[in-house]
Amino acid sequence: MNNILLKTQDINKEFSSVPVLKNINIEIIRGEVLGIIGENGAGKSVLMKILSGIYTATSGRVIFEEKPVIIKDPLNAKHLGISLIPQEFNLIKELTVYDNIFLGSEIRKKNGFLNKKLMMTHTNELLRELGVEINPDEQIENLSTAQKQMVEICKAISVDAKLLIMDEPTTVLTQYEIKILFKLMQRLKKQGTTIIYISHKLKEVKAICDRVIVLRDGELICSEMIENISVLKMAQRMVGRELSQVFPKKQQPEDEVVFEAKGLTVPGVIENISFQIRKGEILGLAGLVGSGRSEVAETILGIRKHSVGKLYMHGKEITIKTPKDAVRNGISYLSEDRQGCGILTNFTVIQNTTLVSLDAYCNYFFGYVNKKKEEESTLKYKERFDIKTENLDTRLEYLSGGNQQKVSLAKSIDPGPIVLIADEPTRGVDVSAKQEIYSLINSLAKKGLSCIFISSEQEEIIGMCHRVIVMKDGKIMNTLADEKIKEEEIMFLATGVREGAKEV
Amino acid sequence: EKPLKIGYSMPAATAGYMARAIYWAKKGMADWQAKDKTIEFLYVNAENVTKQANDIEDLITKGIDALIVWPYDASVTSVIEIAYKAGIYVVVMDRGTSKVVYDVYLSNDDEGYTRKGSEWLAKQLNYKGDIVLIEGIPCPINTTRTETIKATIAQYPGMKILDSQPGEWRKDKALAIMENYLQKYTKIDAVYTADDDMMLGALQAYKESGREDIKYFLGGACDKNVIKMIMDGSEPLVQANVTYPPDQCATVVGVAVLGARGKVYEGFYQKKLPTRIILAAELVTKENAAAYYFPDEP
Amino acid sequence: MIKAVIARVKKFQYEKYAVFIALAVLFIISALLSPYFTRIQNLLNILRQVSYVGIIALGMTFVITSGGIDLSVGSLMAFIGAVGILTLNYLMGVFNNEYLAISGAILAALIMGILSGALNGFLITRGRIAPFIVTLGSMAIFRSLSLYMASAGEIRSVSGHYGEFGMNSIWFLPVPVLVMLIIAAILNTILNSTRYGRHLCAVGSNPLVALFSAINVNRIKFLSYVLCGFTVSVSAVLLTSRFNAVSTSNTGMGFELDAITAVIIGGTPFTGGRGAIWGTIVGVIILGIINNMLNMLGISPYLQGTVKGLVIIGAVYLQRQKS
Amino acid sequence: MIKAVIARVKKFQYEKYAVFIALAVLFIISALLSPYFTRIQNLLNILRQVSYVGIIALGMTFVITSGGIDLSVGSLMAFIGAVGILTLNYLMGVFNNEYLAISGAILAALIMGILSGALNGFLITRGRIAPFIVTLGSMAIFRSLSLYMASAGEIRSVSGHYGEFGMNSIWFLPVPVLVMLIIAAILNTILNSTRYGRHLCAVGSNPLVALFSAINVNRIKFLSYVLCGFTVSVSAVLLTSRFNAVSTSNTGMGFELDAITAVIIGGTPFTGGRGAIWGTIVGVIILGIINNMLNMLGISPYLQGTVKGLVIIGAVYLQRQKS
Ligand SMILES: Nc1ncnc2c1ncn2[C@@H]1O[C@H](COP(=O)(O)OP(=O)(O)OP(=O)(O)O)[C@@H](O)[C@H]1O
Ligand SMILES: Nc1ncnc2c1ncn2[C@@H]1O[C@H](COP(=O)(O)OP(=O)(O)OP(=O)(O)O)[C@@H](O)[C@H]1O
Ligand SMILES: [Mg+2]
Ligand SMILES: [Mg+2]
Repeated sequence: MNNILLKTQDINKEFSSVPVLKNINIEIIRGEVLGIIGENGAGKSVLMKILSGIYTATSGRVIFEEKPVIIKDPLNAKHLGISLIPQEFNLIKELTVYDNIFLGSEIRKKNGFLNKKLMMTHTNELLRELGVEINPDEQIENLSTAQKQMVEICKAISVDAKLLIMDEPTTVLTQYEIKILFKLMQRLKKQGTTIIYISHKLKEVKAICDRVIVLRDGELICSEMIENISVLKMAQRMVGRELSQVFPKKQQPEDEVVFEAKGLTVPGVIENISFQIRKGEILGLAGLVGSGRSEVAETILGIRKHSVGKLYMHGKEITIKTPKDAVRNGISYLSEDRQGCGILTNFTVIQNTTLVSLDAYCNYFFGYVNKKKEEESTLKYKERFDIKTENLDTRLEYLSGGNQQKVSLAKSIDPGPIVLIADEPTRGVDVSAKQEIYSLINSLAKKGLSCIFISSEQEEIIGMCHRVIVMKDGKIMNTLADEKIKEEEIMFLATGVREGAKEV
Repeated sequence: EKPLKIGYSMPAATAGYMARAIYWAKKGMADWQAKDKTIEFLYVNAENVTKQANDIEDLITKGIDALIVWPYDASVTSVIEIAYKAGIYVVVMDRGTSKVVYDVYLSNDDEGYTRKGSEWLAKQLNYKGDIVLIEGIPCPINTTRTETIKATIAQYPGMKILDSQPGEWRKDKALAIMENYLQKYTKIDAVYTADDDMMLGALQAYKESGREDIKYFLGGACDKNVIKMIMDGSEPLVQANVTYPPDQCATVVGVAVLGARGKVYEGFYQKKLPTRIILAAELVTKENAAAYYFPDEP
Repeated sequence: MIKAVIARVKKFQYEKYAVFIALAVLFIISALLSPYFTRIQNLLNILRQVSYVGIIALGMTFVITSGGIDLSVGSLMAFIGAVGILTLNYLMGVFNNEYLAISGAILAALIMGILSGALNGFLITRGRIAPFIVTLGSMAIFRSLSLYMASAGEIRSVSGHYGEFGMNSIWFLPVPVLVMLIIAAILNTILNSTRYGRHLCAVGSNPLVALFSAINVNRIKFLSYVLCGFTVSVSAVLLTSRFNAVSTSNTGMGFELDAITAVIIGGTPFTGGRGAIWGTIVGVIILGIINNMLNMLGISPYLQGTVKGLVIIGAVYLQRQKS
Repeated sequence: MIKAVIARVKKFQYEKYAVFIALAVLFIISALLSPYFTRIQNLLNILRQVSYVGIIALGMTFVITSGGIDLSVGSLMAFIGAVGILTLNYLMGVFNNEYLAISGAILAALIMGILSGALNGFLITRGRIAPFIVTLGSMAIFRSLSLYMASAGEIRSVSGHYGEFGMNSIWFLPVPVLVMLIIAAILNTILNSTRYGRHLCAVGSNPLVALFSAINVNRIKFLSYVLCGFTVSVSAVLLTSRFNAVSTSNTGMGFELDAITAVIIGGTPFTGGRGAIWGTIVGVIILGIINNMLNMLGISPYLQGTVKGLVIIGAVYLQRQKS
């Protein structure tokens, strides 16, 4: 038996005559963890979708287990033993957790009916392995974003795939969950599963992968054994140029308190959340999955009704019942759930960018939109973030995940907020764009913007924030400032466990 | 006298004619109630034949002594039969049943209605000329009417039916169809529509077109506005009409009351009311129009 | 934490049973308003009266769960009824056993139902045409074909026995009611306990995700229309047996709207992804009670629409979800 | 590169203009089949015949774009027509200037339309009841109220001039056609070039995203129903003026289905998020041509439904998108 599981020969893919993949030849070796990296829009997801039957290649062949195969749909891929966790959410919100995990590969009793009990037991086992507490009978729509991601991972590992493709599985996970995931991947690897792992978190790639492949503009740049390539090198290969310092220098915030929350409580979700944020300050919110960080943001936005608590802007109390009130008071939100709450996939880049700030582009009398103005300001974002798109009238569904995220960020910055709540702002964004986003937030802060920065990447929190609030179970554990902001300390507060003290 | 509970089931008012029919049904019930306080009427109204079957079942459950039905069509026969077999005095009107499951059947004469009208029209045209028809919704009465006029006109070699399209008993549809006819046919001598609502629509289309070839418009069933035209002679294109009296709906109330009480009309020597009563279709012209003018009808 | 759980449980139950609560409220009001209402015979009447639309609404529940709609059911009912009775009359001449002829006719009707549903399903999945348009078109086509078969008149069966089984009762339940309940039980099991049911919800909720999960989206959708066609044919057989005839211009008129309304009253969202079979049954019963009460109370025919509209809106208002 | 551009342009245009292509195909076939079809007068007739449903379909386009549906438009038309003519007849007695009375009546009708639309919108947004149920209920209610006003009969205006303006032509375009085109132009601008239009699409596309984007989702939806009510009232005024009367049992019957069909033929997806105003206009014209051709070709009334169904399905098949 050959040790090559899958081979692609001269794969080309065009979308309405625009090439996105050019002559891709890769070999995937049995039992390896293969990392695929590349800038946003490099073609990673498209290539994976071709391997799992969602798209068909314009030309080229796929050889699987030494036989040429035509993967015409996901069902076909499943029969071959190829399973994909897509970049975007892939769950049915009306169904329960266990239904979703076994969707398409349900376990049935001898009489043909669903074996719900067995599926639930399996689900419980999988979830326990991942170290999350989710009721298998819970409906997906009641889960938080990170919980959904965990379910998504369960779904992928529940099938006995020969080739498991994970397209950015860790974007909303914290290090804690990522560790568990990696343990799981090791186990699968031992069992003989081959894994393709796509991520923009290069350290993770370095940690878990055996080999890494770099794509740029739809072309294969190189393939290296992981020992032979450093994180910095990876980044250079991706971008094709030298990268400078990742995090900009922190500016000292002013003393003036801009925004304050006092005793916010949503029964059963968050409890007694109080904090202040100063002009030009970047305030981090750290915590594990389900610690309630996003809920704090949603409560400030008026999406969730708080039973107790008050909000102040420049010392004056404000009432916020809907996000409209929030925007009116100068608060802007970047959602972590890009497709669910952030962007409209059937709107164009321009329309998405100006959705919140549309007032600024309208004349007062009729609400007539000045399209020229819209286009001009969208163009600025496109250039600044390097948004890869044919033109600005492309609908967002045709953009890569990272580029959608950039549009989502542009959308929340465009109104010129006083307070920006950025929930996982760099989710799925490549290294160079990340830098751009950091420096943008930093420069806005310099101009007086206050930012609540929610992130699952410790590095980001440490590199960007002046102060960090650590949350656990909907409560504030502590606030760390300046040099006290350390990985170890955040982890301790978030989990309540010292590193190495206890294995989960 | 012993109290009487009478159920009355009709199709819903989906056309102008049915609105008038319901008006008379209610008038009949109100008049009898004023005369005789011991009679209780239960009136129900159905939008389709299945609902009518349900309505009749509900009436039976409420313990009626007599049932008046204007069937949606003959397919409700089997449900009427249940009432009939249960000993309820059944009066069926207009659209008939497929079996004799009634004590009395009272109806207008659909065939005569069209024959009288079309013969008048043929005569006015000197048995020569081209006619267009506008039908109602495809259904049994409509089929009877359409086939009758086709048969009548076929007797006269000088006459021809150019076209026949469904106007759904509606003024606006008939108007659109007439507009289309006027494009399609350069010469039309007369227009026959299956009832007056549609005739008024067709007439309007003709007037708007500014053409001057059509000599007669004939509808039927004595819409009050049409009768007024004939009475006043205000519309030379409309000179006649045929009765299809909706007041049959009031007449049946009396029939049911008498029948259920085992009585007959004064001066009627038979033991029982006649099983079939067919009302003649009368030609209405300027001379007799006043007798058929009921300004209170809807 | 416990509080949260209790709150969760409470909310869950309210949503799930809201339609039953609406039914109970309507039932109590009706019982208070009319002395005839609670008579066993009247209640059985209501059940039988709604069972014809009810059976169709069950198939419609599947179609709506899959994210589709079927406007053709009413016309299809007339069409299948006509085909069934014509076949019966023909077979009566061929076989000398009446029951054989009846069985043959019923079989023909069921096959016709399945084929017609398959036609809708085919155009929607293979033809990639919106369900609204396809079934609007086939609504017109089926009605027109049945009108054509009998020059818009009625078609009567020549069999004396065909009319029997549709009117029979088993123990005390009328046959159509029994059939409706049996189909509901089966479909409820399919929806909640089989792979097909799961896939149906997935397809209705998000066809793209379903596709990614290696589900044959077209097949799932196609089958839902076939099933709907089948339920229409069952209902058509029972209804034509009740009348021992079919009126090509009238039979099934407006059933599509009643069926869809019942499904939505029952708690199945118009946008699909979830289905409530027993909710649909409650939905048709609510519609039946409304009609029954309008008759029982003798409300002016002109104002019945107002009352009916208000009660339907009210019944759904009772079960609206918290935001 | 140039190739790529050409291909892009081609694809883009096909989707955008598919409905116009369908219209062109139908037009050419009709012209070949019937020599009367292409006469100016016939074409103007078609335009006027469709304009009443067309005006309503424009409002419906907004409602469907917002992700809703309005089944009440047909009944509302009768209701508003009745209110308008009753007001006219009353005012004729009060004022001694007939034109003043007519203006008053039209104003009353328009206000009534806006209020009725607002009622639907209120129940849907504030009451959180599914649009299908609310408008199904109000469909029954509006029809019932109008039947009640005239015992299901006709209400005639006593004015001699009211009937005039609905019949007039300006230059050569009949007034209702002109009104339809003007409203279409305005609504097209609103939909594509104003804040409200953008927000409407956002709400229809994903209400949650819209909510997070600081859009007052309820207000946007509410206004779409108000607008729809307004277009119904405009259409009602024109139609009642045409006949100088309103038939409470007939007027507007079935208009909801025609309007929705036109909107969907025109390319607005049933699920909302996008709207095509000119597509809707083409949609009603396609329906009008079908009806016209059925008459022109003298097709048997029984089979008209079959032809109509086939053509509608075919017209949409022509413009289905690539998967
Ligand atoms: N359905 C589609 N139609 C047209 N273009 C598409 C489509 N899907 C992807 N593309 C284009 O293909 C290119 C590659 O996209 P892909 O999603 O593979 O990027 P990616 O490498 O996964 O990026 P990211 O890191 O942001 O996820 C992008 O420029 C994108 O705009
Ligand atoms: N719709 C809901 N109904 C009930 N409980 C919910 C709902 N959404 C979230 N929760 C609960 O609220 C808690 C907080 O979730 P949240 O999404 O805020 O986590 P988080 O800290 O933002 O994590 P992450 O940022 O990694 O997504 C979770 O325990 C979750 O179960
Ligand atoms: Mg990607
Ligand atoms: Mg979160």
